[in-house]
Order: sequence, then structure tokens, then C-alpha cells
Amino acid sequence: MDKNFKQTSRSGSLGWLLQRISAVILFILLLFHFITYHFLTTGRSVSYQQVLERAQSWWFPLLQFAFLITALYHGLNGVWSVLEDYTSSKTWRLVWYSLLLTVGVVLLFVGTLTIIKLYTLKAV
Amino acid sequence: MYKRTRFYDFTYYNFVGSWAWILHRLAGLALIFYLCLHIWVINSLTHGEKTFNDVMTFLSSPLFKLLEVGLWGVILFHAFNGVRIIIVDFFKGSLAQKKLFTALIAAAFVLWALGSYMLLRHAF
Amino acid sequence: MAKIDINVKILRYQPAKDEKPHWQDFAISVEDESTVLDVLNEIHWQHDGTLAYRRSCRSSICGSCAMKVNGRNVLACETPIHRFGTKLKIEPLSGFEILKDLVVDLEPFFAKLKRIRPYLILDKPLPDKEFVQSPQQLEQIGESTLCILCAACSAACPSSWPNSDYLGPAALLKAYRFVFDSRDDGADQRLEIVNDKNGVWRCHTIFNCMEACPKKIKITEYLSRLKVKVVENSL
Amino acid sequence: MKIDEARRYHKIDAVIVGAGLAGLRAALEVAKSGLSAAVITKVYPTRSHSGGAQGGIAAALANVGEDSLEAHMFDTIKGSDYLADQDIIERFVNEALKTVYEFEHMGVPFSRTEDGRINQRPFGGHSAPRACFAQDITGHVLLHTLYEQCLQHNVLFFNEFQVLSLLVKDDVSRGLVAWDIREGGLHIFHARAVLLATGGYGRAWKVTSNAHANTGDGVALVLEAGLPLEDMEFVQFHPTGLYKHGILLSEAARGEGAYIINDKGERFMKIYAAAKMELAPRDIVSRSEQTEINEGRGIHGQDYVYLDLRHLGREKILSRLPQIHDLALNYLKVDAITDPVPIQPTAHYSMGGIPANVRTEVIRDAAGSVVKGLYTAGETSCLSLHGANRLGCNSLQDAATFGRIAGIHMTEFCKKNAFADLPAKPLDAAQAKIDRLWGGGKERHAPIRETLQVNMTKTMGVFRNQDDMLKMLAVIKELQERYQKVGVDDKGQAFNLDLIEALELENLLSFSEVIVEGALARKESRGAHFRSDFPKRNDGEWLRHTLAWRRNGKIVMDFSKAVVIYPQYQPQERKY
Ligand SMILES: Cc1cc2nc3c(=O)[nH]c(=O)nc-3n(C[C@H](O)[C@H](O)[C@H](O)COP(=O)(O)OP(=O)(O)OC[C@H]3O[C@@H](n4cnc5c(N)ncnc54)[C@H](O)[C@@H]3O)c2cc1C
Ligand code: HEM
Ligand code: SF4
Ligand code: F3S
Ligand code: FES
Repeated sequence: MDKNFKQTSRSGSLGWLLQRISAVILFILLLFHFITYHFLTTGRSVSYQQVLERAQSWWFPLLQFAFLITALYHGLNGVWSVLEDYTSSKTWRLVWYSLLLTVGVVLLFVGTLTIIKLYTLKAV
Repeated sequence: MYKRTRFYDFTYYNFVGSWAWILHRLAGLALIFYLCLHIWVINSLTHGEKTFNDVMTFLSSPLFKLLEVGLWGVILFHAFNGVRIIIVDFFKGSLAQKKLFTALIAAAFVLWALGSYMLLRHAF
Repeated sequence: MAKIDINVKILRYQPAKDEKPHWQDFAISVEDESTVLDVLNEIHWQHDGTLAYRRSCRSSICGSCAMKVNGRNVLACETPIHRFGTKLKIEPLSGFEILKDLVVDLEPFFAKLKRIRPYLILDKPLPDKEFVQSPQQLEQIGESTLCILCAACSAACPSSWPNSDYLGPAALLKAYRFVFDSRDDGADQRLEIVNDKNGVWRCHTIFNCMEACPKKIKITEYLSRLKVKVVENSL
Repeated sequence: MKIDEARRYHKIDAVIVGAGLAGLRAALEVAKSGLSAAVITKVYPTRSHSGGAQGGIAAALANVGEDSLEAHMFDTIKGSDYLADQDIIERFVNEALKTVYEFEHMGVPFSRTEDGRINQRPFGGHSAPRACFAQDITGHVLLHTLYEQCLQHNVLFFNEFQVLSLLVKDDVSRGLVAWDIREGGLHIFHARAVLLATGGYGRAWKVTSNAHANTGDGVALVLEAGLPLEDMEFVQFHPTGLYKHGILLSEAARGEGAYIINDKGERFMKIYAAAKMELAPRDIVSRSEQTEINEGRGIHGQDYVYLDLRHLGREKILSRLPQIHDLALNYLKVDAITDPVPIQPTAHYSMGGIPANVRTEVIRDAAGSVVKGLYTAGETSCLSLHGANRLGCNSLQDAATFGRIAGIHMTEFCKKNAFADLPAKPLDAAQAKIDRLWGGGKERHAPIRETLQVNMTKTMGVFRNQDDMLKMLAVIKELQERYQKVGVDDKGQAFNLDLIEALELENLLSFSEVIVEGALARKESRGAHFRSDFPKRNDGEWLRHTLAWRRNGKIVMDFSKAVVIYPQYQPQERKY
């Protein structure tokens, strides 16, 4: 009888909850990010100088870092749940999961590096 | 026995719910794809003023501005529909999901128009 | 009460001779207040005896006759044709395997129902008379007990289309019905079963189920409450 | 032995035919004892007709007002027009409370009183609020709960299997043969004990509240096995069937205050039952409606009257009677808020059926000799609990209580008795039925069924008389002839609806003859059986049951089975 329902023994409750928590945080951070970066930085009015200046106030990198983490987590966890919907084989699942994890780690590294660099770079 | 539906049944009459879901999913995937690129590109900002200016010029081109307007729309849809999902999950949103959808999407549309204006005002 | 001419397209599949389903047209004349089931009966009795479909109560309580008519899942017996004009397109439920014509294989559907332990699980001793349950406590599950297991919801859920392992809204609604029954002591067992990738977490609040339910049960709402309960329980 | 030719052979302690309240309750009882129990049903269990019951299940819990077992007993006796066997009723009322409490412990979501006990409401013919209910879906929740209990206790289900013949030899039941609807092919079920719980036979009428599956297969199988049927002439007609469709509009409508009016807009019940008006017992209201129709006061002179809800107002209709509103709108395009709803009497409940004793053992003669290992319960049985007219809400209770009792006795029987040998060539009878239909005669089953149903509605309705019934008998004979030449279009194995319907038609034709013969023989009017040519009850001659056999193609009757009457409940005139 159980052939019709494969218990995966994988709970989804934590992922589900975190997806929602990260969404709420993102909602705020993303709007902030868009306003500060995309709206206020339009036109040729932004110079390298200005960007660096802002990037070096104490709160800015913190917010950027929070945004980076939540967005990566939320996005990749989202992709994972999409992939899970369409793959039932264990091997494929493992492949996808490792892939997403790698992407996540690499981007986290690159992103963090960017934030730190922007913070520490001296304008020339 | 014959299995007809393998992936998605496009002949099924699609209600608000299922279109919203497909779009939300596609938007989410588009966003994470964009985020990956974004992190990569921003990283180049740290390679000195010359690169910064090259990138910035590209980012300020009308073509890119138009892409950004689209991105803003995708973000708003995903974000506001995401809020709808969360209201459904935790605050009995199912009981008025269609009204919720209309209201939130209307709000998103207003923000989209405003944002688009901000993005485009210096572009051309 | 007048006769009207209608065009009916039916998706036929006869396992003995057909490799794939195909459309067949019937031009028939029926009374204008007929239901979709009346139309099928008319075809089966007067035109083509080989047509197969399920029906029993013909008063929308037994759940036999769920099928897809003009793109929506409905109960054939309670759906008047005047809703569709003169063109009908009748197909079996999506998502399930077709046994023959409009008859789909419901074994997986009922097996999933069994899976969630759809019965009161009691730790406490039985009282001499009835358990006390207030009208307010009953209210929590009242609507969910209307479910006639017609499978219209599960068949309409896009989340179940690519993946037939998904428990589906009907079984999950049943889980809700027992988890939220004030008399039940088996919530832990049941929540553990639905707390699974193929359980409640494959529901992406798509709402097709709720739109398709002939009993207008607010399925998505109950699944949401079930999810929150699972989260509370597993934290 | 042709067992090899069967698609499959199953050896199971207790085989239960029918997955309504009666069948499932019995299966649960057997399965709990550790024996193997299989339920064979031609529709998925939750599709059984028990699910259609709306009103409630009767038990004198006295949760809402004064009540007693004696009162329940007396109401049932009086309701039956004194034809019911009082020993059966005694057992029934004694067990009824237990049945309901058990249901509640299984999880049935009964509607509640303010203090959290099972709520009860008044119902036609009951002298106290005795109907335990769950919204207006009582049968539905009982059926689903029982099915779920059966899943828990691992009852074996053979869903979509249609029983085609009983293997009874030398008055011993040995099992049965069933057709696998889903895949095709005959299966042999070898059993120690068999229960027949196949439900009612209302599908012999054109206008009926019964499901398509209620084709009286059980009674026909018994007749075919050379065993008798009891009191088949008693069929209850419900006064508020949706015009032409026969679908039931619940008694709740009248409970809420709906009127029944004729063409002149009169509430004609004032002529027939001035005290109770629309709330008089079903048989009386149905007869009154039919009288109006027959005397030309039907709406536009046609064969229906109106159920008028308009004065109740939109609010009340939508909140209290939503189902009725939906049914009228979907089926007749009538909006009950602004227009009256066309109704007519509809064939509803089968009082007659397979004779059995208080242990639910099937009996084979007026002396009460039993067929070993064969049991029956629910609407298909005739215990006789309902006599000439059943009270609302007593039938769910009947099915559940005697289902349980059947389970108990079957378990006992299985523990004491070995499997009896199968008869030689067990498949032959069933195979012959199918072969003939596949043989390709020119007649089609649909028009034959249509003719039967239309004529049964015309002649075997709430009023009957000798001339009509003799004509009906001739019609049936002719249709039986025609049936011999029926062939089906569909020659496939899988889900062959054509074949199934043709097989059911054979059953309809078979027992309808008994109904007419029984009604012809019973020269009196009692309960639901009303003869215009004998309009009076005749206790002197007819305080007895009719038993009918088919022998050499002819119906043979025996009237020697007398009604069991306790001294304290002597027949009186039935007045409301
Ligand atoms: C519309 C309506 C409303 C009613 N309301 C009430 C009410 O409010 N209160 C009340 O007490 N009573 C009510 N009744 C009556 C009551 O519902 C029935 O008498 C009772 O449910 C019968 O139960 P059962 O188990 O005998 O049969 P059913 O529930 O009819 O079940 C019969 C079973 O037998 C199976 N079967 C039949 N033939 C075969 C075969 N050849 N092979 C295999 N399986 C077979 C069917 O698949 C089905 O599972 C109502 C009846 C109707 C029609
Ligand atoms: C701005 C606020 C955002 C909100 C409120 C939000 C909300 C949500 C919610 C609630 C879900 C869960 C859907 C479900 O489980 O069915 C979700 C899924 C998802 N989100 Fe977001 N999101 C936001 C931003 C983002 C961003 C920035 C990205 C990309 C990096 C993203 C990518 C995804 C993806 C890929 C999914 C999976 C889609 C699916 O399961 O169908 N989201 N989002
Ligand atoms: S929830 Fe509604 S659609 Fe789903 S099975 Fe139950 S009645 Fe049918
Ligand atoms: S359609 Fe499917 S995804 Fe959930 S809300 Fe309904 S079960
Ligand atoms: S036939 Fe029973 S629900 Fe349609």
C-alpha cells in the first residue's frame, strides 16, 4: 500500500519556516537595497568616490552582509524546493544539493569579499 | 492504464492561484539567477576606478535601465505575492485570497510605476 | 423544458485497443436542464454503450463522478450543462492514470488516505456515554468533514502532476480533520507522517484544490493550519 | 471443478457483500476478532448509498428531551402499521444506544448540544427528539468513519467487484462468485460465512431517491439461489422528491416550515391531516400529493405539486437549507428563494427484502429454518423491523446495529465451522450470464430498463389496484422475454459499464415480479402499501408476512409467517 507514498524521512518544516522568515527580512532589506543602490544611484551622478564613501559608513556593510546571506539562503533554498518537486531519484537530489551548496558557498565568499574590500579600499 | 499528465496540465483551467504560483516560481528563479550575476559583477567594482567606471557606464546605459525596470517589476511581483503567501500561511489569508491578490498586486504596480520613473528619469 | 442540440467532445481511451487517448465527438439532443451526467447517460444508453464513467448517487454526495469538464474539475451529476452553452469537453481527471475513458485509477488516492491514519487514536479510556465536545471544538473540523473523497482537489493540484508521491490535498485535509479533533490523541504520529517532503510541504498554496472542491471546503486554509501545527510540533 | 478458470480464488473467513453502513459495521466486528474479513462492493465504500442519508440516526439518548426505550419501541411498532416483528424491535432499541456511543467513540462528528453532548432533533413519527445528527450529512459521516475504522483494522477490500452468484448448496452457504469490474474476470470467494448487505432496490422505479447502484442485487441473488424474499410489496415513497429526478429534498425543509401547495395555491394537507399538516408521516403526505395530482390539481394539471419555501425568506433558506436551494437550482433551474420547487413522491426505502431472524441468519421458510453460514443486514434484509412503513432515522440505526450483530454472530459461526466444500462447477452460473450478454443479441438494455421503471412508477407507486398490477405483471413478463435477447456493445474486460448495467437489469426484472405478485396477493392497505380496491387494513387476515420463491420460473407465495406481537403492544388504529 505504501508504494503510493514514499515517505522521504525528510522533514520540510524548518526549510519552510526559514523561507518565510527570510522572506520577511528580505522584503525590508531588498527595498532598502533597491532604493539606496538602484534609485539613488541613477544617472552619471554617482562617482566611484561617492560609492566608496557610503560603503564605508559602519552600518552599511552590516546591512549588505545581512542582505547577502538572507538572499542567498532564500533564493537557493527556493531553487532546492523547486528541484525537489521535479526529481525523485536520490542521486539526482544529491547532485543538485551539492551544486546549490557549492554555488552558495562560492557566492557567499565572493560577496563577502566584495563588501570587505569596499569597506577597506582607500579612494585614490 | 495510461498516464496523461506528466509535468503540467496546460489544458486545466488556470485560476488566480495557479498562475500566481507559476509566476512566483519563475520570478524567484529569475531573481536568484540575477543575484548570482549581480554578486559577480559588483565584485568587479573593487578592481579599481577604471573598471568601476566601465561597469558603471554600462549599468547606466538605457538598455540596462530598461532591464532594471523589468527586474524591479519581477521583484515587486515576487515580493508582494510572497507577502500574500505568508498572509495565507499565518493569517487566514485563504479566506479572501483573490481579494488579497488583487490588492497586493495593485500596490506592487504603483510601486513599480514610481520606481520605474526614478530609474528612467536620467536615463534618456 | 425544451430539447437543445449540443456538441460533446469526450476523451476516449479503451485499453484493449487504444494506445493513446483520443477525442470523439457526439452531436446529441438533450433537455436543456440536463446535467453533465445526464448527457453521459444519454450517450451511453442511446449512442455508444462502450463509454465508461463512474456514477452512483447522482445527487453530489457519493463523489463518484468527478471529472474535467471544459477545463475544470466538477461533479458531473451536479453540473448543469447550461453553464457551458452548447459545447462540452469532457475528460478524465488529470494527474491520475486512466483506466478507461473517464474512469481513472483511484487506488493511489485511497492508499494515501490510509497512510495518514484516518481514525481517532485514543490514549484515554472510553467514557460510558459520549465524549464531551463543545460546539466550538466541533466547529474547528466541521467543514472538513464534508469531504466526499471525490478526488477533484488532488487531481487539480499542479503540485501533484509531476510527482504522484505527493499525499495531495484530500489526504492532508483528512489529516487536518483528525489532528484538530478535540477527542484525538494521535496528533504526534500523524504530524510526523505529514511532515515530509511528500507530505504537507509539497503544497505551495496554489489554491486549485479549493477552487475545484465541489463542497467548497476551504482546503488551503486547513492545510495552512496543519503546516503551522507541524512547525509548532517540530520546534 | 473449474476453479482454475477463475481469474483468482480467495479463501476468506467472512465475506461481506456491500460496503454501506451494514456491511462495513459487520466487517469491522469480524476483523476486530482477528478473523479475516473481506468486503466486496461494486462501488468504492465511500460511494455507498448510506452516505446519502441526511436526517439522522435514531436512538433514545434523551440528551435533548425526555425519552425512553419503550417510547422508541412503541413509535417503531406504530409506524410499521403493526407489521413489524416486535422481538426484533426490542433488540433494536436495546442496542441502539450502544451503536451510537460506539460511533461517537470512533470519531463521528455529531452535532453537539451547548454542553457538548450529542445533539438530537425531532423527526417524523418519533414522539421525542431522537434523531442524532451531524449537520445534514449524517449518513455521510457515519459511512466515512466506518470505512476509516475498517482501514485501521485491515479489512480486505475488493472495491469495484460485482457479485454475480451465491454458492449455496444443500442449505449451506459456501461462498460466492464476483466479477472484477476494474479489470474484468470472475473471482471465486470461498468463505465460512457470507453477509448480504447490498442495500435497497429503489432503482426499479423511474422516480427514485436511490443511487444508481441500488439495483437490489442481493434480493435477486437470493431469489436465484432458490431462497425466499419477504414483504417485497412494501416500498416507502418520500413526499418531497425533486420533480422528474426523484432526488431527495430533505424533510428538514418541512421541519423549517415549508408548505406544500397544489395548482390553486392551497396547502392541501389541511384536508388530509389537519393537525400535523405537512409534517404528517411520509406515507400520508405522499398519498395526499398523489390524490391531488390524480384529481387534476397538480401544477398545470401535470404530475407534480410545489414545495414552497418562499415565505421563509432568503436568509433562512440560504443558512438553514442551502442543499435544497442548490439542488433545485442545479437540477431544475428553480431558485427556491423566488419560486416554488416542483416535487413529486419518490421511491425511497425498501422495507421488504431477504428474510432473517434476530441473529441475522437468512431463513428459508415460514418455520424459520436457516441457511447455514448466510447472513443479511441493512436495507436489503427484512428482519422485519420496519414492517409496512419505516420511520425516518430508523434505517441507519437498523443498518449499523444489525450490521454489528451480524458481525458478532458471523465471528461465532466462523470459529465453530470449517469451510464447506464448494459446489462442483462454481463458475457456471455467473459465466452463463456474461456469455449470454456477450453473445450479441439485438435487444438493448437501456430501453428495457426505461420501460420497467416508467411502468413501476405508474402502477406500483403510492396507489395500487388490481387492474394496474395485472398489467404491470404482463409488462414484466414481456420485458423478461426481451431480456433473453439482450446483447451489449462493449465486449471488453476492463470497466465494462455496459455489461454491469445489463447484469443489474436482470436483477431488477427478477425482483420486480415479486413486488407485483406480493402486492397483488396482499388484499389490504397497510403502511406504505395502499390498494384503492382494498383501502382498509385487515388485521384479521393480514397480520402476517409474505414469503415468495421463484420455482420453475414462477413466483410461489407462502403467507404462514405470522407477525410477532407482544401482548402489551396490540394493534390499534394508526392515527397522527
Ligand atoms: C436520499 C436518502 C436519504 C436517507 N436518509 C436517511 C436518514 O436520514 N436516516 C435514516 O435512518 N435513513 C435514511 N435513509 C435510508 C438509509 O440511508 C439506508 O437505508 C441505509 O443507508 C442502507 O444501508 P445499507 O448498508 O443497507 O446499504 P447501502 O448503503 O445502500 O450499501 C449497499 C452496498 O452494497 C453494494 N452492492 C450492492 N450490490 C452489489 C453487488 N452485486 N456486488 C457487490 N456489491 C454490491 C454497494 O456497492 C454498496 O456498497 C435515506 C436513504 C436515501 C435514499
Ligand atoms: C523581497 C521579498 C521576498 C519575499 C517576500 C519572498 C517570498 C517568498 C516566499 C514566501 C516563498 C515561498 C514560496 C513557497 O514556498 O511556495 C518564496 C520562494 C522563492 N523565492 Fe522569494 N521572496 C522574496 C525575495 C526573493 C529574492 C530576492 C529571491 C532571489 C534571490 C527569491 C527567490 C525565491 C525562489 C527561487 C523561491 C522558490 C520558488 C518556489 O518555491 O516556487 N525571493 N519567496
Ligand atoms: S476536499 Fe473537496 S475536492 Fe477534495 S476530495 Fe474532498 S470533496 Fe472532493
Ligand atoms: S492546489 Fe495543491 S499546492 Fe496546495 S493549496 Fe491546493 S494542495
Ligand atoms: S454521482 Fe455521486 S457525486 Fe455525482
